[in-house]
Amino acid sequence: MISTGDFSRFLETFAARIHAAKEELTQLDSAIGDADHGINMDRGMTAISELLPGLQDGDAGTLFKQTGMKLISTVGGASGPLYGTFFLRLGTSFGTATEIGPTELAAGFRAGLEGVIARGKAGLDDKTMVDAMVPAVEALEAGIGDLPAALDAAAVAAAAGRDRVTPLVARKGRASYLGERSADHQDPGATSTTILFESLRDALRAG
Amino acid sequence: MISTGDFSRFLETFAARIHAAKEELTQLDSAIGDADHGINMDRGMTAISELLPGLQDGDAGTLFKQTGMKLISTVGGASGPLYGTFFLRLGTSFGTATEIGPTELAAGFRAGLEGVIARGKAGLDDKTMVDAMVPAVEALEAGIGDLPAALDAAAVAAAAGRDRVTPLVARKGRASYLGERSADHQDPGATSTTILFESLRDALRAG
Amino acid sequence: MKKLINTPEREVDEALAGMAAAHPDLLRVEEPNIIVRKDAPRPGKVGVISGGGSGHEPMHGGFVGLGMLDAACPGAVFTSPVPEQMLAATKAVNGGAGVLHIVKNYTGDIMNFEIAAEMAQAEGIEVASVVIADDVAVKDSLYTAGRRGVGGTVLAEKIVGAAAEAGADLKTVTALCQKVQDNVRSMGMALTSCTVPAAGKPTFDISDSEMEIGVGIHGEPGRRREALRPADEIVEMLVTPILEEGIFASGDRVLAFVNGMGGTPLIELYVAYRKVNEILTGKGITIARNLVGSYITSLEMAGLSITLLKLDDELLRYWDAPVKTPGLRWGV
Amino acid sequence: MKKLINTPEREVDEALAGMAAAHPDLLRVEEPNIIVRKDAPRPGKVGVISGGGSGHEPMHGGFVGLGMLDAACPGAVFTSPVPEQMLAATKAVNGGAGVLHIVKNYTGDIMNFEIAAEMAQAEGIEVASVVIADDVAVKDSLYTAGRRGVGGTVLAEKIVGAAAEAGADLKTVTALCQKVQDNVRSMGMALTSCTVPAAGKPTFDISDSEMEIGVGIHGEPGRRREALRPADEIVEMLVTPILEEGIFASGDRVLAFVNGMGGTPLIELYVAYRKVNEILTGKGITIARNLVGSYITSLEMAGLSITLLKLDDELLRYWDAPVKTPGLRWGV
Ligand SMILES: Nc1ncnc2c1ncn2[C@@H]1O[C@H](COP(=O)(O)OP(=O)(O)O)[C@@H](O)[C@H]1O
Ligand SMILES: Nc1ncnc2c1ncn2[C@@H]1O[C@H](COP(=O)(O)OP(=O)(O)O)[C@@H](O)[C@H]1O
Ligand SMILES: [Mg+2]
Ligand SMILES: [Mg+2]
Ligand SMILES: [Mg+2]
Ligand SMILES: [Mg+2]
Repeated sequence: MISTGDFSRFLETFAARIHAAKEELTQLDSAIGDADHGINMDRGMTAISELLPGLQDGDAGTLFKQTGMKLISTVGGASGPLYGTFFLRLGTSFGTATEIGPTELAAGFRAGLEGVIARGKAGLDDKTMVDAMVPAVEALEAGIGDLPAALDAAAVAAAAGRDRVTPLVARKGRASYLGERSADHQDPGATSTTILFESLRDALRAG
Repeated sequence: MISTGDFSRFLETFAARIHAAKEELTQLDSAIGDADHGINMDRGMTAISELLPGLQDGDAGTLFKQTGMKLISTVGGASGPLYGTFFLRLGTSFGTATEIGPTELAAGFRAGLEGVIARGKAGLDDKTMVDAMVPAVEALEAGIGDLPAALDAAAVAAAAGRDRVTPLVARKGRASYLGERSADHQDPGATSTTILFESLRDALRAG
Repeated sequence: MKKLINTPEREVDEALAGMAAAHPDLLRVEEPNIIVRKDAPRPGKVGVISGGGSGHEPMHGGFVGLGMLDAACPGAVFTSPVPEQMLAATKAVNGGAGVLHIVKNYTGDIMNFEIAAEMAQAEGIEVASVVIADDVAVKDSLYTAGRRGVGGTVLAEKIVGAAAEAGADLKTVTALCQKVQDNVRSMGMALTSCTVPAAGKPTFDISDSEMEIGVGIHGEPGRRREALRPADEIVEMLVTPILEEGIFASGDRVLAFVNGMGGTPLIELYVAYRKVNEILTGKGITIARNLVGSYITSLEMAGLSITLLKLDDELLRYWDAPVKTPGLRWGV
Repeated sequence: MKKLINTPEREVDEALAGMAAAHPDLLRVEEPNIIVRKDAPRPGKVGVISGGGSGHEPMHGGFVGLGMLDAACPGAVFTSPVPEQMLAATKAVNGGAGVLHIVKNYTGDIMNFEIAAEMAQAEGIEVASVVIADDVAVKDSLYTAGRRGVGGTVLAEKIVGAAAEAGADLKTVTALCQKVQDNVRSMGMALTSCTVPAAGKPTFDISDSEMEIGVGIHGEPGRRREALRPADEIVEMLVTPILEEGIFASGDRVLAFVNGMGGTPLIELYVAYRKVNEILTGKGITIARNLVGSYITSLEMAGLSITLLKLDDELLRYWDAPVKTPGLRWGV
């Protein structure tokens, strides 16, 4: 079972790794976007870090709902509403539970993913964070029998999804303005989503 | 005796050398001014070159008065009115003469110099074209017995005057805004004045 | 990075403080970072708000005032604002007649405004939205994010603001904004990059002999990179695709807007306007109104954009109507 | 050199053609390259003209119109115009009440205007001249060319233009212009150089970590070169020497003008204005009016200048009076 404290460590890890990857993400965004993805995500996750001490002892639903609301109100850009919606839906799915099992975990992430798709209307191969998130959530769902393995598979699947769409032409978000010129560039949002699933794996493994 | 054709050759030479020194003069002006002295002088002297064919068969006074007026109406900046006044006064001094002797030559240049001083109110050591012009005119006056030698002495004196004030702090023109920072820079106007006296020497020697 | 700022984090807040200090007769700045017309809300008047990332000044904050915007929501530099801001602005300007959101077509702006509109509607405020997407550099397609909103936004804000000032209702104001969108097209280019303060280095590298054609207002790469050309050829390269849209025909009256990207000397914009005028006149199109200056910028980027708006009597009347904002002012 | 021009030789002429095409309601362009208010000469009205090198747009041509200049004489880039232009402008605006020449204190401008004034007077037109020399970066001295004319020129042109519009006679208008000069001081700085088109390369080299304090509007070197600092410190470095002039005291009302040098984003000017306001308020000086924007520029140079003008009721009234020019517009 995963406790609110475990999830809090996940968010802490995610925040720390986003901070470390700030320049890389911004650099990726400057090639096919507007050079702010790392800055945006870091601004949001820094705010989350400050929030965590007050939330880690409550329920998992509140933790993620607060996270989602905070991201929506601090990040801006495309990633703010998308990650914000993701965590909001995750929190709603978890409700007032304080211990989450593998099945609920997968269901929560599926709800989060659906929120992202509803908000951003991107599908597979549009070359967005969705291309990392879909395979990761599918790996989670497929592996609920062995959580550590499923978490690892999700992280690997996210990275594979991220890399799979690198050669493609973007069809959503700012990169789509580039048409053919967006091909052969790694998507910043798919990159931060991969970091998200890697943080989840590593934080829960450590716990 | 110096004919209007000789003077026309002088102006032609001056124009050609200014054109060749355009970048150098502008460069000097960018260090202690506004990076346009070469451009200004070249614009003016190019206009003079176009004027010369119609003037070389008339009198020396008209040649130089037209030159002065044309410089005033094409150069702008500080050098336009100054060189314009110089040639205007030179022309006025020569009147309708078509042949000019050494004494008249020196008197004409003295009148030109006085015009420059009246217009610009610079004195010796203010670090302007006046610092090249004063010794050059004095050398001309001192050497009227041997014109070729006097012309050479004037050119040499102009260059010496130009170099003598290089270490000084400018007190007139744009360079004066720099205060101490204008020291140890060669003055662009003194440089173009030196070119003027070198052109005079070389054009009359060739004639 | 050479900028007249204290720290990247404080830049937007400090600029807002500066605006509040400079223009107390026109506007006020409120939490959470919104710029509101001084006398808002005006009972019975439709509120008109817009917003987007900072770094495009005077747009949008500089257009708050009489006859234009009732409020603006500035995000971080080049990052769309957050729904809290649009919600606060919507409430601040709601005089009971509803509020129009003028949204530039960027995924982030669209989504954040959408969330705010949902929240405002949940609080009982009538909200309408119009998306400006006028950048012909981007291929229009149902299967992508579509075109970016650029120079047309400035013209929409002016015209729509005038209608709202004149008392038009939300439906009318919304339809008018859509009419501007339907009749406006833009294209831009850059000579140099901009530098996002928090990023600290230029968004793109470009050599001394190249230019970016079709650049976005966030320094997004454009249609193509090519060798620098004389101004007249550059103007041709921007005006031609705008005219190919098929909106503008011989006999039409247009508003021609030559916009500097932030680092472009005004003298160059007039050189360009001369050529725009020559091309349009040659095609039998009359420039009935013009705007030449830096109104929708990309920080210090050098370059320009050209926007054409087809005018009819209604658009012309609202364009000419009085406006009193920090960035645009006439008739009062 | 990256510029939106065709050739350096044609830049000024083409920009003037652009201005003429863009603003036929306000002005006309005549040979030999002068910009004249559309309805000049106005019988009985004192004519107010100014001029100087091009590259400082909107100054001066952008200030031709109702309530400001009757004509402007643009020289080549950064090169003072020639007497022919000032003579033609003087004649074009002479309505029989005489003409005021507002001259920035540069040797070239002084001499060329002087020659023009002599010529105009010889033709029977009454001409007065006032020299603007407000740049405190330069030491004032009887034994040098004295101070440069910079930002104060814009304020002088506005205020004097309003008085002339209101019917003041040449003596009054001249005294008013001198009063502005006596009460105005400025100082500027640069982050980057400008490039004179005909020269083709930057006027000065400056590293990525340096700034030039006290720079002139032609990219002339300033008081000193030093390490780049935060905006607040830079503002302090500019305001302090202005205040040390001893003109401005606690209890005074001033006009504060924060001016961009051409390549400076507006957002940065507001960051700076915030600090100017803070410093002056701290000293008990009230900013009664302000102007924030790029009005006297140096091509694409990044940087800013700060100008303070001590106001009295007369100056305030003329500042507020209607103005309708391409560059400044209010009250009409
Ligand atoms: N419609 C969308 N659906 C899902 N993800 C999207 C969408 N649009 C953009 N993204 C993701 O957002 C990322 C960019 O985020 P960010 O740079 O923070 O926002 P912005 O594009 O507003 O500057 C992209 O790399 C992409 O993965
Ligand atoms: N008052 C003056 N008297 C004599 N010469 C002067 C004076 N002021 C400037 N000069 C000369 O003019 C030169 C600069 O000319 P130029 O660059 O063409 O004009 P500007 O300074 O207007 O740009 C200086 O190098 C100096 O020699
Ligand atoms: Mg981005
Ligand atoms: Mg010079
Ligand atoms: Mg962004
Ligand atoms: Mg000059």
